[in-house]
Amino acid sequence: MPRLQLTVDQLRERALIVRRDIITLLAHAKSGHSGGPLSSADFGTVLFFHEMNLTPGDQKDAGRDLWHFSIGHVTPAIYALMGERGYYPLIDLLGFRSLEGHLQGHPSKHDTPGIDVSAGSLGQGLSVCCGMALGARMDGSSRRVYCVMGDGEQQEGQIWEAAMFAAHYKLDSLCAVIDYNRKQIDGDVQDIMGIAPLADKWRAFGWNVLEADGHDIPALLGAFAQAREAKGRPTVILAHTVMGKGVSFMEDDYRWHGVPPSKEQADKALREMGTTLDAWTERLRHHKEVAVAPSVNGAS
Amino acid sequence: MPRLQLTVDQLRERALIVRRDIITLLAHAKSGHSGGPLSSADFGTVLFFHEMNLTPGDQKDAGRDLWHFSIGHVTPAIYALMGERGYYPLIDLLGFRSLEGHLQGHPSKHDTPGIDVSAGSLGQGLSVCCGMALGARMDGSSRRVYCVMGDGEQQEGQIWEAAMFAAHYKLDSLCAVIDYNRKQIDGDVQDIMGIAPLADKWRAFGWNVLEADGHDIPALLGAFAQAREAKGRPTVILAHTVMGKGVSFMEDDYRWHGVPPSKEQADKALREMGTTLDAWTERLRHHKEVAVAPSVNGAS
Amino acid sequence: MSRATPPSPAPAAVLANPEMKKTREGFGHGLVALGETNPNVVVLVGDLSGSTNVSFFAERFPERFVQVGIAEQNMMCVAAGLASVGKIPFLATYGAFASCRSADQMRVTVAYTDLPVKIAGAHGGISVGPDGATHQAMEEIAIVRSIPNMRMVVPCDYWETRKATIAMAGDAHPYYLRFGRESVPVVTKEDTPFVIGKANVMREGGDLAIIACGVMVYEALVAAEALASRGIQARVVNLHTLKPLDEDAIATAARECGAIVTAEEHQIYGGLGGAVAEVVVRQHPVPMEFVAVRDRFGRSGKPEELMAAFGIKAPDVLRAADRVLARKKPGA
Amino acid sequence: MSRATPPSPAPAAVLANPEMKKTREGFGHGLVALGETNPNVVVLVGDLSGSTNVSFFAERFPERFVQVGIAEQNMMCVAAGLASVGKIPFLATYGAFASCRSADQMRVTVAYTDLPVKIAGAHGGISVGPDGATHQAMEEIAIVRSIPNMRMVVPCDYWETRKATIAMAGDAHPYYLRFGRESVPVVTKEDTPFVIGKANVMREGGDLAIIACGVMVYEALVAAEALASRGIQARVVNLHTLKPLDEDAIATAARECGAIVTAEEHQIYGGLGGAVAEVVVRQHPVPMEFVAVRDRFGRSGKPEELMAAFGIKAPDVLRAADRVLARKKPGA
Ligand SMILES: Cc1ncc(C[n+]2csc(CCOP(=O)(O)OP(=O)(O)O)c2C)c(N)n1
Ligand SMILES: Cc1ncc(C[n+]2csc(CCOP(=O)(O)OP(=O)(O)O)c2C)c(N)n1
Ligand SMILES: [Mg+2]
Ligand SMILES: [Mg+2]
Repeated sequence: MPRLQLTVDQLRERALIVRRDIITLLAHAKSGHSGGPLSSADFGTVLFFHEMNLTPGDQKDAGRDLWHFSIGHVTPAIYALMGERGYYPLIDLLGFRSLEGHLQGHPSKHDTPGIDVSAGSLGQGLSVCCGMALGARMDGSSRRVYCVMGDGEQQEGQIWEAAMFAAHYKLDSLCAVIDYNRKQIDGDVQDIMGIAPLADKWRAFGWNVLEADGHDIPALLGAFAQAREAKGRPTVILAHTVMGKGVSFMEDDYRWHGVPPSKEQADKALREMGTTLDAWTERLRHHKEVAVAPSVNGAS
Repeated sequence: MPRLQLTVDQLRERALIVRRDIITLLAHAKSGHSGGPLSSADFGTVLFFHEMNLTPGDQKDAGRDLWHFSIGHVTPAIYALMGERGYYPLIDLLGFRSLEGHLQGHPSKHDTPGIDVSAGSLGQGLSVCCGMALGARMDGSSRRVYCVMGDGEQQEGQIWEAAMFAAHYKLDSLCAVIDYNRKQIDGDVQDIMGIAPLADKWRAFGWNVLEADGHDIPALLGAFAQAREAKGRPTVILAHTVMGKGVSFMEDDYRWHGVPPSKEQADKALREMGTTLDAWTERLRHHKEVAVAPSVNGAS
Repeated sequence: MSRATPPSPAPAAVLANPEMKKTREGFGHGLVALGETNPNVVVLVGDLSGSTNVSFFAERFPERFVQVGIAEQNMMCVAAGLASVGKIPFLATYGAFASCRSADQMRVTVAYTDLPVKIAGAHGGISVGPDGATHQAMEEIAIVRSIPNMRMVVPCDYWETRKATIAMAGDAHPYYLRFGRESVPVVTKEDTPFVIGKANVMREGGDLAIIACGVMVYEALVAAEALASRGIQARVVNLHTLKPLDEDAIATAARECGAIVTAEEHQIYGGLGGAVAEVVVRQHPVPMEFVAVRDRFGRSGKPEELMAAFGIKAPDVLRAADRVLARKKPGA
Repeated sequence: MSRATPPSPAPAAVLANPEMKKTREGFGHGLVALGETNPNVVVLVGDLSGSTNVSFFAERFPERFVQVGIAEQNMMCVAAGLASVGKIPFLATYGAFASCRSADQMRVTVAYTDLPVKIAGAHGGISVGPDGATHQAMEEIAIVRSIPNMRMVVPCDYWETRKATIAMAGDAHPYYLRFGRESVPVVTKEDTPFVIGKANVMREGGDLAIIACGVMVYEALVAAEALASRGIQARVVNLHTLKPLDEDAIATAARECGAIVTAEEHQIYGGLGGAVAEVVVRQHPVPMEFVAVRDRFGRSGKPEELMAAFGIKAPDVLRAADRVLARKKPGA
């Protein structure tokens, strides 16, 4: 059952788990990004635990869906999602960004099982996904392709090259999600280099544009379902999010874009989420199984 | 009187002269682009002989307007316009693309007097013009900046980076013209990589968008005048043109994008324009003065 | 190092009046041959079908041909995406754009992921002619060689380009293939052995070695012929693969000949000459002279005229040979 | 070649316990100094104000600071446009993007036009640490050196970065300045002479020369100290300018020392080692050994840990010295 299709409550619970993982792995690495990973946690969870047909451990499965984070810096979210979905033991999260571990600062195909294409330079991922979608279509496959982008990232011209391409080739198996958290490294996106009106831009580039509260699980489920219906053009979901979502002292503050919490801050954050740094570290250390407990069943 | 502001009839006549120059210089070089230069000839003439404040021979004049062709391959038009406007003797046109001449295949600052920034790789020019406009504003100057782009060129992502930048910084001294001839090297733009709806794209990127028949001199004059009025945002004029305009056997045929006419074809083309290859070559060879005859007076 | 068959000097007559053929046609024909045998081969182009000769493939296999328009960054990453789902994508544009406009995409998405994307950089070198500096790519060797996982081939003629095109499709790593615009002398044969990473000795000799790639292999052969008429035997090494480098062929040349001239249609810094020098000083230091473009942008002109003006014709190779021979240690 | 004051060996104690300072701070402070004296200096950044330290300038001179967002191609050409109307623009981003994402723009618009755009590539080298391979720029020397008209400086410490920043503003050509992320040992003084294009001899010696740039100058000094304790005198040359190259300093080192080790925090192909080798074989062939990253992508880890794992710490320089000394001709 590669599409898990968890229920809304299960997804909420899972997103909380992912957030706890993010904070914990960052605190251990003492390096990495907090803001974007937390804003991506909800739609990421919907993707990994409901929307996408994934077969962890069988990367060669030609039927599975494809996904790629163009914002390579949100590895804390990517790795937590992958770990929870069973790509590798959760204990690996504690080796984030270390020389010994396999979880690089930015996604690396030859280090981490489950990564298809390496990333880390912004603006390139949508093009990669275009190639995946086109290749799948050449093979007569109906596998879908999901691309996660940032809002600051929209400033990269290559995104608009890819946007043009995807519309030109009517790549309707392609669904992009933009983590519209209104922040980037140096501050507010609208101050740094305004991207508004973003929906108009994507429409003018020929895309089916959907907007959703990026922390509202039912809204996200609805958007992904709608994307599947769109024929003849690709879909982009503007997921309106809050940077640092879920940690009171991080929310909506761009200064958390690229720094990890200290151990103390992490413990504080985890207490807000109903656990502690020690307790959650213990979970990661010992919870070696595929993270989806057998009691959790998909809806289909 | 650096803005010549010729009359409509004078501009029409001047554009015809520019087209004759283009054909003649191409035939002599036996190398170079025909299609885009001919589609650019009319708005180019309006720019050089009406709209822009130019001071040929005094490149250091901090009051003159700035212009830059992002489509470096339309040098036949650029060089003809410059020659006619008095940047160098017209005879130089006959040395186009030769080792001895100063007129390189693509614009080169250190070869050709009057070129501010070299070009030849598509998609870079609008950014250059953004820098010019911003620099002028820092200096408190009101000089205007004109950028000529191609329609195929709109596929380059850097253009959209620059578009975003110019709107963000409200560069209203910047006016871009797109030679919307619907053709590029490999065929029709809409088949190669569709750019429609182009006006919507520019609007969504925050620009003042004007459209005009790119061969209708009064319409072009009107558009440039309107662009001067726009405050707080840059203007782009979609100049709807015909590739190869003015030469019956070249019009609307993409295969003329990058090839020159043979001597016979050039003579045929020039006869359509009321002269011959020999006669027009003679004109270029001997007409060494600043090309604007004293009888031609500007309107202001 | 494999020895070309025959390694004997090309007859002066052939050198004086060589068959002329375009390397880009070798690329185009190689693609068609691949298309016929390998259904995974797909071809992408950035609005330059004709001048890169991918039009040959496009006509035969339209369903495996992807027109990307003028968007080289996107093209590089679309190719990567295609490779990630099992295709063997060739992408074609001018070398100036293949190497520079999408360098970051080549580095991060293609090379770091180590995907079998094959990058064809057409219009390499000053011999591009009238288009001028911006279109005369002369930095590709330096750029591509610096990026880990990349492989690079600079074939010398039609046949070698055809063979290189076919060979690189069979290796699951990223490649950069550099070729030119003009017709150039055919100096190999249809059955001359071609192995990626193995230099071909085109002419034996022990007085000095001329190591060249691309069209400069022909210029080297012409220079060697002139040297032979003065009793000097120059070994001519066709170093078609710039990465991985045939270090043995280079070290052997240094040891056996004691002096090396390199010849390339490329900037002098970080090109073939630099690659050879890096091996020479580590393995067997000998005097070297470089025939290359001397850190200058190109300009418009006729191809042959430009090659002469920029100092990379056979007489320039000859002069470099004389210089290096004068420096060679008597006993070496 | 100018000789640093004093050229005498840095005392072992200082090397063992050096003052640590960030080169990027030298850049940031240099910009502020420029801002105070030269109203034409403007600064552009691609959403990396803090980590490139252009924030220092932005706070002081907000009206001359241009935030470009994440659009490196645009940034390079906006800088060119600013330069064309008389500004002296410095643009800053990570070296991976400065050198690769906007390589075509650097080549065509900036270098071919020969505009005084100053490109600051931060986060050069494996010592970038935990961000990993994509952010560890190690190809810049090869790329930038291949492009005509470009100049390039890789300063060794805080003071040299500050001086280089100020010096390049005074020269009307395009520059690339490469510096790192971490605090590195301060091995020069505020008043150590710095002249673009003139290598500094940091330590005299005639048994071999260690030619280095960037943080590797420190590693070279440490290695030289260890060699001295064994009675071997190594000359340490700080080759801060990679282009134009101080060919005299290199040739002199080859002639006087007879053996060279190069040390750089860069890929092994086409970097400082390659640049030195190109001069050595043309002027005075001697054995060389290269300390550099061996054509591999970087990875996440702690800076020091990575430098050791990738073989570019003082012990690696020492081993290279031993290898080259073993190869050195007795009489040379
Ligand atoms: C091409 C490129 N330029 C710059 C960077 C450095 N960088 C990493 S993340 C980032 C900001 C991204 O903003 P956004 O997409 O909004 O992500 P968020 O900060 O919301 O996580 C920048 C500039 C990069 N990784 N790649
Ligand atoms: C970056 C870049 N890619 C490719 C080219 C090659 N090229 C030159 S002109 C051209 C087509 C341009 O189309 P368009 O802008 O419509 O100009 P037109 O053909 O109408 O003159 C191409 C692909 C180039 N000069 N620069
Ligand atoms: Mg954001
Ligand atoms: Mg067009």
